[in-house]
Amino acid sequence: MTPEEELERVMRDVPRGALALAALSVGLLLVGWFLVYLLVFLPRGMVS
Amino acid sequence: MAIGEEAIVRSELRWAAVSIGVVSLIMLALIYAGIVHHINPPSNIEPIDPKTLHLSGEFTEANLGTRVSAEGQVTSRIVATQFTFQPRCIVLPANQRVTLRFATPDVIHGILVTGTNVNTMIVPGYVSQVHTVFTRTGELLMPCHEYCGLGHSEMFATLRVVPASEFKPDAQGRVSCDAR
Amino acid sequence: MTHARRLALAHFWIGFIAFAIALVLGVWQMWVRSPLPAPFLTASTYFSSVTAHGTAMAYVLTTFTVMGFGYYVAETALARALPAPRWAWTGFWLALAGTLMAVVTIFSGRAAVLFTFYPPLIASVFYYIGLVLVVAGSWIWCVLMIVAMGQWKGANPGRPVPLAMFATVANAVMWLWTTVGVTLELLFQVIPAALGLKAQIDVGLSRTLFSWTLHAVVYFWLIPSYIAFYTMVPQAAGGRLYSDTMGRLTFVLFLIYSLPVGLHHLLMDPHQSNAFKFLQVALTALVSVPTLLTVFTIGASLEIAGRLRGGRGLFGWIGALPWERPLVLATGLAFLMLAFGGFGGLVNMSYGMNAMVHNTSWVTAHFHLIFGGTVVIMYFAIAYTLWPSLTGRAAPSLAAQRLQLWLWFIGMLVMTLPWHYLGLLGQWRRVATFNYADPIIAAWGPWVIVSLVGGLILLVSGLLFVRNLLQFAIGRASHVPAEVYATAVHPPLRVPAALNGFRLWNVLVLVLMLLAYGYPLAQFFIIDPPGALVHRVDQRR
Amino acid sequence: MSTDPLDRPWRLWASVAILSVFVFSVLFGFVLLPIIQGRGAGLDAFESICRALGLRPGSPAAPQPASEAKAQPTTRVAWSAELMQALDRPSAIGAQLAAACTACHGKDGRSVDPKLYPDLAGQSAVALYKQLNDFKSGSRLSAVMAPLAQPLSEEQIVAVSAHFAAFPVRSLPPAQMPAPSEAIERLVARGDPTRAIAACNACHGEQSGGPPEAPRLTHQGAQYLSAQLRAFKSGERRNDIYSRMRNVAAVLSDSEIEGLAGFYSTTFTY
Repeated sequence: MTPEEELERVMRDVPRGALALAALSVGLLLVGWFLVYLLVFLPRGMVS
Repeated sequence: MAIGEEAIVRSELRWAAVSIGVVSLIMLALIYAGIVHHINPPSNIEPIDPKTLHLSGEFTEANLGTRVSAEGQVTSRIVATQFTFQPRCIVLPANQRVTLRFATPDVIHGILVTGTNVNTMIVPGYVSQVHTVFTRTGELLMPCHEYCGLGHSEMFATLRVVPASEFKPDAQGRVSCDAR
Repeated sequence: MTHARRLALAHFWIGFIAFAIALVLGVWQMWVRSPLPAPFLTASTYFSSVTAHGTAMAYVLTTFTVMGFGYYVAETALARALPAPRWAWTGFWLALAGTLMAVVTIFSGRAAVLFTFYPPLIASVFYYIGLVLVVAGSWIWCVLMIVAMGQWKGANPGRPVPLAMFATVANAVMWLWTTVGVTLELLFQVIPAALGLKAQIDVGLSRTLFSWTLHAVVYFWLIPSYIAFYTMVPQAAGGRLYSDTMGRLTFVLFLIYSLPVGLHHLLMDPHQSNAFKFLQVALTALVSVPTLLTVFTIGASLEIAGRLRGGRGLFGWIGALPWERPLVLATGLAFLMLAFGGFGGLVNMSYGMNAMVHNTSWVTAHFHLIFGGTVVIMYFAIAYTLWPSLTGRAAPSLAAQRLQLWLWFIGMLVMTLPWHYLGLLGQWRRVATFNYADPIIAAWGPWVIVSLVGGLILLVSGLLFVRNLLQFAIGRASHVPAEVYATAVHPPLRVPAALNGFRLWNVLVLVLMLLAYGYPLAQFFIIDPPGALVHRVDQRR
Repeated sequence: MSTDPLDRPWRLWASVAILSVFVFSVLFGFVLLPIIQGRGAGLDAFESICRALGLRPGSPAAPQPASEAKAQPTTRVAWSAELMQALDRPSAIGAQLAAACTACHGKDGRSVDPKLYPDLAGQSAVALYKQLNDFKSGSRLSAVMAPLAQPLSEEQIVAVSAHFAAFPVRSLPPAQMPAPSEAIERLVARGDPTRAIAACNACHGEQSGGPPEAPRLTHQGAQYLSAQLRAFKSGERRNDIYSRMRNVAAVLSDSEIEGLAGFYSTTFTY
């Protein structure tokens, strides 16, 4: 296969893996943020 | 090519929408905290002259510390100065709305109270104010958290949170650590 | 050797020497803060050291590296000689003279004010003039970058500017906007006070002006890393850049959203209102979008590379990547650290939630992860990538480079993860010593020692980095410098004018700055708050 | 800008994206959030929005405490930029007025008896101004100084302070300097975090950036210095603004007081 054909072959799968990886990491980030928000921040009470 | 440029752009835009969704969720959570728990960052644009702070008004030395007003409002006035807090020990009641008011005659300071959300900068020229409710009793640390000069590391105060039953104002409505 | 290459080498070396010195100071500071007895400690030595550490890392290492990298990109990406190299050298010598002036002032004990400009504590005027000279040198660089792109566009009408150069100019334009805030603060408030012309200062105004600079300055340091992600990493991994357009958009988003967000550094300040804090927090939330876009685009670019190398399945391509190549390894480690640092940053910027961590070790951990983790590790990788073409020699050992990058990653996590934890417990920043006799603080002691170990690992890594660069001298001559820039899956033939220049975006920056900073700055002239007496640390009354 | 059709959507969508964030922020941050918070605190919508925008002091989420003023200042000295500048300029009146001081403080500001009277030569003008003012107002008590300070006008105090500040500090023969103990040097340069004592140098050092009125301590008589520290410790002397010195002196031991006084009386560096 020529390099162009190779590229064409892999582009059939891309970006499924990147999407999964990015979604996983951003999901973890969001979960982490909400854990801090719910378990540390809100219990420490109101300030204004 | 099997995957055209449009498909790439479409996948990028879809991901951008997810990203905006994520930050919107966070913004919504912050608005929720603001509406339900009344949580704001401490803003209080109330100018006061740092150069004459010690001469008259509520931040003269004799006026500092915790005081309960006739209406039952608990307010503690504290001065942060190079390199001490005045007073260095503050008594406050638990489970009751209290207001901390800070001012400085010299440079920028800041405070936090360990284990709580109480946190503010103390900027010369303004009264800093934090309203809060302490839920746990005990001695908490209140350090200066902004660099204020060579003595910064040794600048901290103690915040003594006592149960309402032990919080006994004197005739003028004042409560201090020494009185106990 | 061309001017651009000699310029790049000269700039990089000044930055890296400052970095090595700052690293030693940083480890000493952590030692001092720990329960272990440390030598040379006085209040004055500690805060002078913090000032030197911050100045060297944040102003010297970064500014010189950004400039050196920019000169390299301007010559190689545009395939043209650099315009006005004499001016570039002028900028270099100005910045170097400024650096020396600032450093001498700090070590003479006349600038223990930390590297943030927070009056009314005022250092010797030579400290500020030194830093102004560094910035002046960088302004020359900005103009040269803009001119180089303009000349190229004149010679290549209608063709898209190569992404690496587009991004470099985005950084130059952003830096010109960024420095306005701190320049106003220095010219009208700090330097007159340091000269004794002003005896009092409006502190709210000075903090607000500094906040204008404070967030965008980080993107100025960060953009070289992003340029490497977009234009070099896909090539190093053996793949293609997934989307050139998205790269352009990312840099444009950095330009417009990194500026009107600085009030999130003042969330705990009394002199800014809740309403404008909320506005800038909303804008800050959006500045995470270009980073999230980058994670996806670079992920997809690496996925192309991994699949071309035979990786299969949803995640199989990750293992198939050429991790033995330093630039690829550094990218993986940088993204991991960016994830931790970004997490900390999301918490910091969260309006009321900032109160939980403001001025605690959490913040220190956050910016060390972003700065050391994403910015500096990519500076290492950029240096490793460019050095063969700059010196004409190949590296004698890639293993030593990989070891150095791994040590940096491990050290950074060992140092900053305890800091996050301690920050949540309430450990505050910017102090020389803690009262370990206090039971609350005594419990922090072991974690402080763990973070000190992380610092020591970072020191070893940093020194190994300098050694690795020196080792090039004994490497064999490499006559064919490898191509460093990546090609996109669809190399752009034509891009909209909006993504080939900065006119539209400059207008939008102006609009956003007026909306976000107009009243927050104007209020000081409306309410005219009382000033604070200047406190000079270089002399006494 | 070119009129290529490719450009139009960019300009439009970029502006729409930015304006929508702005509208969202104004809606929530400027209007809705304050109004809802203000309702809980018993504030009307107008007051809440004014507080959120910083046009009125206070938080939209909580009632503002009443200010309770009770003026009992520890000193009557008021700082100002003009005063600081005036203290930098020696004047002819200063020299005339200084004649009244020479019996104790010496002709060039060098004390005739360092055990009892401090040197004024080379002392900071701000510190001298503060103390003279406090003697005058009674914030600092002294049977000797009060009658001398009371007749002085504001201008005269400034002039005499600037006058003595201009003299060079007394130089001591190096042979008189005993090596200070490590513990004392530590207090001077580092402080003691276990007792919340800042380094003495943090205020009294040459490059401190501390309170402007902090005096120079070098070359003062050891007895004079220790007497002042003891007076701060007992509360007999209380003209330090916001208890800066009382808080420190209160936790110093008697031997530390002697050690520090000895250190400063014989040290050139600080």
